Amino acid sequence: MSGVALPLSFFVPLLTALVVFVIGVRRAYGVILLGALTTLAVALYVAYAVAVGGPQVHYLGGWEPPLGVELYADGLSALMLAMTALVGAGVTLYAGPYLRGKGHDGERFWPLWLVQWATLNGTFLSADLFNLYVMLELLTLTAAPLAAMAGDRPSLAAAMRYLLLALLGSMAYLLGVALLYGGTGTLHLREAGELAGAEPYTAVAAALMTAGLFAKAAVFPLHIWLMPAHSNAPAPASAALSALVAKAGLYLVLRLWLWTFPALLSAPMGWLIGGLGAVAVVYGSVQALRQPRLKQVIAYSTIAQLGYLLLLLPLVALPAAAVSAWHGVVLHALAHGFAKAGAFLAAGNMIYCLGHDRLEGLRGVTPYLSVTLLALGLAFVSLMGLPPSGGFLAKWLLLEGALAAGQWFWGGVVLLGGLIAAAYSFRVLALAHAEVPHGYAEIRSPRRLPPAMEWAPLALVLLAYGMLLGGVPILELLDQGAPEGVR
Amino acid sequence: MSLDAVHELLPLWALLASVITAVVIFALRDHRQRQRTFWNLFGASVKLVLVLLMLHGVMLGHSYEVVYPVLPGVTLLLTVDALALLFAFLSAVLWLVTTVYAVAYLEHSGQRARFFGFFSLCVAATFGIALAGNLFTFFLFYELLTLATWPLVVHRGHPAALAAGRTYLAYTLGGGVALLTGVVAVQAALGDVAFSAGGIPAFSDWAEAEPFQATAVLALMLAGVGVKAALVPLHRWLPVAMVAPAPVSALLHAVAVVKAGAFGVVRILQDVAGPEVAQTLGVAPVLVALAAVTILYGSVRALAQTDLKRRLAFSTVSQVSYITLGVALGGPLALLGGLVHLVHQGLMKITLFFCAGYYAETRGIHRIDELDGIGPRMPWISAAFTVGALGMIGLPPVAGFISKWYLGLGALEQGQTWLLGVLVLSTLLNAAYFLPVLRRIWMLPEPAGRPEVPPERASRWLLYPALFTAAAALLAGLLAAWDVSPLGWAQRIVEQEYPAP
Amino acid sequence: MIPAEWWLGVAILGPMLALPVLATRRPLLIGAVMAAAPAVQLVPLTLSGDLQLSVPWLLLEARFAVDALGGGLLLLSAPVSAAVLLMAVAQTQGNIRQAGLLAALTATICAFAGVLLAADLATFYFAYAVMTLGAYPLVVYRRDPEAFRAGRVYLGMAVLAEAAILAAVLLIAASGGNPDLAAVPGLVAEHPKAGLLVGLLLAGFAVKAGVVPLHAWLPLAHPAAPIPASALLSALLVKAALIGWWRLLPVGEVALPTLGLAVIAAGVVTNLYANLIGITQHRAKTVLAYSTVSQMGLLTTLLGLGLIAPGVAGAALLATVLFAIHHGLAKGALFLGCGLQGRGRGWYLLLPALALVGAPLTAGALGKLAIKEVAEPLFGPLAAWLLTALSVLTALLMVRLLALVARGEGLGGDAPASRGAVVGLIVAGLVVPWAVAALFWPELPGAMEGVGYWLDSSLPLIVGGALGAWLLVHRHGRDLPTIPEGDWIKPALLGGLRLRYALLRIWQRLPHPPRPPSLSVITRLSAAIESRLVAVAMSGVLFLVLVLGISLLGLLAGR
Amino acid sequence: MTQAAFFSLVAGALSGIAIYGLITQRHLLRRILAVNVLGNSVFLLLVALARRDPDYVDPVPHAMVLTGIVIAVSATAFALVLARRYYSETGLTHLPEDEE
Repeated sequence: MSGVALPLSFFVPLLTALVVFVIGVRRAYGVILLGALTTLAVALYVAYAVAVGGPQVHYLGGWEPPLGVELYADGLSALMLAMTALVGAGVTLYAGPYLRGKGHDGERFWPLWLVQWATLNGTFLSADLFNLYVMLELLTLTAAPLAAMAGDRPSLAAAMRYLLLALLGSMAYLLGVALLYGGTGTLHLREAGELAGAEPYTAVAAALMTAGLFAKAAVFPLHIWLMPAHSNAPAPASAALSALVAKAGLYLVLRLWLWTFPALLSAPMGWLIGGLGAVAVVYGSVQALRQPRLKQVIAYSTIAQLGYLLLLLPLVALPAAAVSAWHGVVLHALAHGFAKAGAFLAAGNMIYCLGHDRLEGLRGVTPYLSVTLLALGLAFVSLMGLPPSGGFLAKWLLLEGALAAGQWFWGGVVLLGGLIAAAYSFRVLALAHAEVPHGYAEIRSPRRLPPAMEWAPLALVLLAYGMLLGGVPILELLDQGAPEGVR
Repeated sequence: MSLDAVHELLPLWALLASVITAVVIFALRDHRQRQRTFWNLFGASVKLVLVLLMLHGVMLGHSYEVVYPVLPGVTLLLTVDALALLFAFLSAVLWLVTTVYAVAYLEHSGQRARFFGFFSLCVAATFGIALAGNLFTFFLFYELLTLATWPLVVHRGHPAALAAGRTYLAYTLGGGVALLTGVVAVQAALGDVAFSAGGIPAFSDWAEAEPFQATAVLALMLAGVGVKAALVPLHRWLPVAMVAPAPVSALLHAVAVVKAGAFGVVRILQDVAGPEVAQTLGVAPVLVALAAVTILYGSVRALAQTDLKRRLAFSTVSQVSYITLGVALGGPLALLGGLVHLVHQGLMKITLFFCAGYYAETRGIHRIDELDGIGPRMPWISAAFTVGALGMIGLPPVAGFISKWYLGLGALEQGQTWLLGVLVLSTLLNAAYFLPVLRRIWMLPEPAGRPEVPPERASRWLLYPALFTAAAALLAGLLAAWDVSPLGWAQRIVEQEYPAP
Repeated sequence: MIPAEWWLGVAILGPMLALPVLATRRPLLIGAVMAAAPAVQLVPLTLSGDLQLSVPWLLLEARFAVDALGGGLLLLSAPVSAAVLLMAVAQTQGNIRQAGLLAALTATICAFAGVLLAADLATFYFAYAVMTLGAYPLVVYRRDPEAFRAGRVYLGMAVLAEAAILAAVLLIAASGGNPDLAAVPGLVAEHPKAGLLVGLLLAGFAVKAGVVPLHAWLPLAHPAAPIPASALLSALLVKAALIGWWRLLPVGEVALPTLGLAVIAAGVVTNLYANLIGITQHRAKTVLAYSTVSQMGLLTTLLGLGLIAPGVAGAALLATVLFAIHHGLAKGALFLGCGLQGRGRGWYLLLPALALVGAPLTAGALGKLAIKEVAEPLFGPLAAWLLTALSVLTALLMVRLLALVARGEGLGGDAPASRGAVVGLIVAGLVVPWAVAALFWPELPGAMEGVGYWLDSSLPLIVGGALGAWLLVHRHGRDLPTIPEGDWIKPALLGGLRLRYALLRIWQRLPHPPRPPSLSVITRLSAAIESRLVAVAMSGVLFLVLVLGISLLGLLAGR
Repeated sequence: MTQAAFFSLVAGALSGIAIYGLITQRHLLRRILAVNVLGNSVFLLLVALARRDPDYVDPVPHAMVLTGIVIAVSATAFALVLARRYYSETGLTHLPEDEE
């Protein structure tokens, strides 16, 4: 049974997408919900199976590597899968009323999103480097149209920019895969790592793959496409893009460096990549500080938050820090996923009600958007890493790792990033508390939110807070199949 | 679940009492005033009862402990010892009182659901701080408190409030970062260690092995809690935060925020580092000096204020440092003085803020020179104010005297005679900024043309809390030698911290 | 029936318990009850045995007891309080602030009783502080600028003194917790910081005692306060300083000759100075205030004697009690007498004035004799000579007072109660000191024999009276120098004000620190960077750089 | 020089040209083409890799190239559609930040 669950998590959303595409959204809305729930159930089952039975393997069609495609779920995959499923379910529930309210029928949105979901699951489950290339490319090809959906000048330009950089990144990745294959003769993630030492070709391959993934995951300084693309997409799409798609790229970076290229992970390498992450943390947050619109703030926040994940690389080589840092980074990925999706959906509620997401418009909306603002506030709290959120646990662990190894610099980055995050978060939240300018209230005629839209962001964000209760089981799950150094 | 298990989890229930209240109130629509008031009072009363039960239990020698592993090697730990109960009981009582006051105060303002929700959350956080059994738990609730109070500070939403909120966050979050660094460094060095009276043994070993690191960590943690305790030069947020509604100021100054900081100083110095280690590392003397500077600086600044609430705010800056001073001095008597002032200052300051709010709400009085002749007009509230002010000066029999007495004895016990000068000078300064206010209230004639005073009955729910706390402050001093007075309870704590040889 | 020791508590709080009678609004009843209430202060004296009350839950385990000093001064306190309250009721009938005045008076009276009966340090400090503060409303009762100025000076000096006392109290407590007052002198004597401690105690209580130059509040407060309040201040309040000194200082424990001499000098100077300044004053109550200062100087001298020689400390204490009773009753009568209307009031004042001068057969003569008895063994005839000289000045002052009072206008119109209060006090002044002397110092009246004594005690009266009469008749006091009330305080306050403005000006001229760079710099900078990075071309270049960088480091790691 | 090495070098040169084009050219069509050329260079390299052992043809890279071409075609198609839509919406043939 557990063997089937792995491909199911890929094929269920894909099939749902096909059905929707064929019979049309209007008749298939029930199918969409059913597909989403099934995917969720499958993902949670996979997590359960991994937690109980250790890493799960499935060969597609019974074909074993090197020709066949291996699906492999260890603790990390299972957690990402589950997070994706939870966020995905939230996005799916939310998108229906949102799109209806905006006057779209969702003919283009649903197939794209469902394929994207399938692709995400595929990314997390693939143990095959080329298969991962296919998944990455599919992610780009589903994400770019979602970013362009608004069809106006900024979103088209953003999608174009994204597409160009992402294609460059995919090609670089493929080039790296080619080199690696040429050197080792295998496409298997772990096998390649076992075969490839610190050779020149692995160095170049690692560079190409890492840089390519950086372009796809919007790591500083290749981040410029992210903000316009994510802020102009429809809110549910933004949520998926920021919380999941960008993270999939970084997930792969971490996997590559921990499983495939550990031999290359010297201290200077850690400093380079971790340094980029650190710059991203500070730079993205500072950029978020000056944005006039809510979704822009949240999008820049994504750039900053993804930077934290890279802080793992300088720390993971130090025995004193490795385990804490690894745990912290993964918890961060999870907490950020929930919080960021919640934040974007909350921004979507604001757009739904007010027709725009300019920050000034937050003045005096509390009576109409109280639940939404609560979700937004909680999401921001998690993003800045304050208790009792999951973001806090992540930060705690990262910091603990850094300090245990005497790495005060990386600890400082974590703290500084939190502070700037607080600055941009409270800039937003303060406006929600600000008094209404004279004569402002009469102009506004807010729309009432459908319940699904009102509660979905809060539910997602609360998942980030639920991690306070579930920290121990989550990390136990993560230890399943983790590399030697981080167990 | 058996009754025993329920009983064991009392700390959790008490914490949940305010969390659930917060959630319920958030869920209520703004116009559901009666229901909200009911829940507010119900939650506060239930909590008080639960705290009393724990008080009873602790007096019988029972100890409560709630443990939940959050991460491998990191636990959420709620313990109830005498020190925790001192603060918890104070917060539970004053929460109830402040709730009564706030309900009356904010009867006609907007966004009450939000306000009262965060209000309850704020108390939950304070309670959590009180019961925290290790540094992780302490930090968790400490930051939660920052978050929960910010919406209260900016509640009014005008530019001054927003600016105050910014300043508040800049300081408290900055302090939070310092605290977090210290706390995590302790965790990284020692693992998951619980507070223990007289200092964590592992910490003193560590301090011996790595004196430099231990000093830095201790200094960071103290700087972190020092922000909330409004130690100079980290005090700037406190006077600015005065724009908040009066019940918030009262809560901020008496129970929640500054007290959390002061309580943190107690916990870190007494139950993490231990007084001797803090002394050897040289942190405690610096803290003593800082506290002394703060005591004088706050008083001098208070002298120059013309706004009543701002004067009270600077007075808080000064008064809270008494607690810091007492703890940092590091002797049984000084600790006793500091601990008992934790309660006394709360009672007196909350009274003063209640009164300031009353004046502002009923008469629109904000500046001190507008108080002329208000005493004979509003005798009850002014009497409460007088009690609070006299207590702050340290005049017997109001509670402030008892604190000052033990602080002075503690300073002398530690051979720091110069501190006596600080205490006396501070008393003089306190007198210099409180007595003129009392003179205006009671002695000066009312200015002509002041509109007719509404009778005090009209806003009696603003009055009763002030009278209650004033009476409490008076009794705390008058009956100080009684076993269950704050002094008696503080003595019990000191006996645990400094067990008789 | 309450246990005997609880009468101590009743003695303290008794007058306060009478206050609810104000609610009846019946002047006769109020007057009767209020005047009778202080009588409870005498109850502990009538009870036999060593009265000691311990209240473990109150303050810091409060204890009360009655001893010679406290019991003796209760004899002063009860009649003065009764008279003062009676006068206050009589004078403020129908005044809306009557309740306030009576409450403040009663509180002060109770606090004074507390000072007398407190037997532990904290309670003593508590009562003393309440008394000090309770007197403030009395001073500013009239609420005019003069009263407020007096109130400010009073409160300022009192609070400063309170601070010194607090410091001393804490220093004492540091070596003995909250000790019994009886143990305090011993603790002080052995205290490592005894010098500082004694200095603080002397200075702290000197403000209340009005030792020059700390007397400045008295001449301001007395004229500003209403008559009953002035009487209370002069007759009782200032005596609290004596309690403080005699209870806390190690008098009789150790010999402190230098210090004792300094105290004696301060007392003599105070007496001299206050008499001289007092003569120049133009208001009867100011003159009386200076007279109080001068008489307190004599009482200060007694303390000095006790400090010099532990052997005479007992006698000095007895003399202090005797003289304090005499002075309190006489001064109370004088002040209350000033509150009577019309020319005839001068006659009411004559007897107490004579007593102050120490005319033969008056209680004053007894008091002065007591002082002489104590001082003579130490200083020989110098003491008698000095005492006589000082008495001459007192006589001059009294003449000045009577002259000022005689200028009053109108014809009577006092309530009988007011007159009754004055007369009562005069009678008490005649009786009580003699009774005390007869009971506790039987030899003293015995010393009043022989022509020499009579001449000695009449001399100041005759010389001073004659001199005063001559000045009065021939000069009418016209060429007396003009010295403001409170002598040095006015120039000092003006100087302080000027200093404050000067400092403010300097402060305003100080350069202000530059403002820190604002957030907008950061945002502008970040916007500029972002606009450079946004081009795809730039991304391409950075991409290449990244690939090169990672490759290079990877190759290096391979080595 | 073996066949494989030769084609590898050609692939390297091609990718250099492609990246150069991507950086220097502003016109969207040219950029899309540059990406296409880059893709082809990678495919060429893969095909060359398949023959790194002269006696044996590795089928795996061939499969990869086939899949890659399919993806490249669809990506190019989408890019072209997007560029056209962008042109019809804005009248521009380059991205807004590339304005002279």
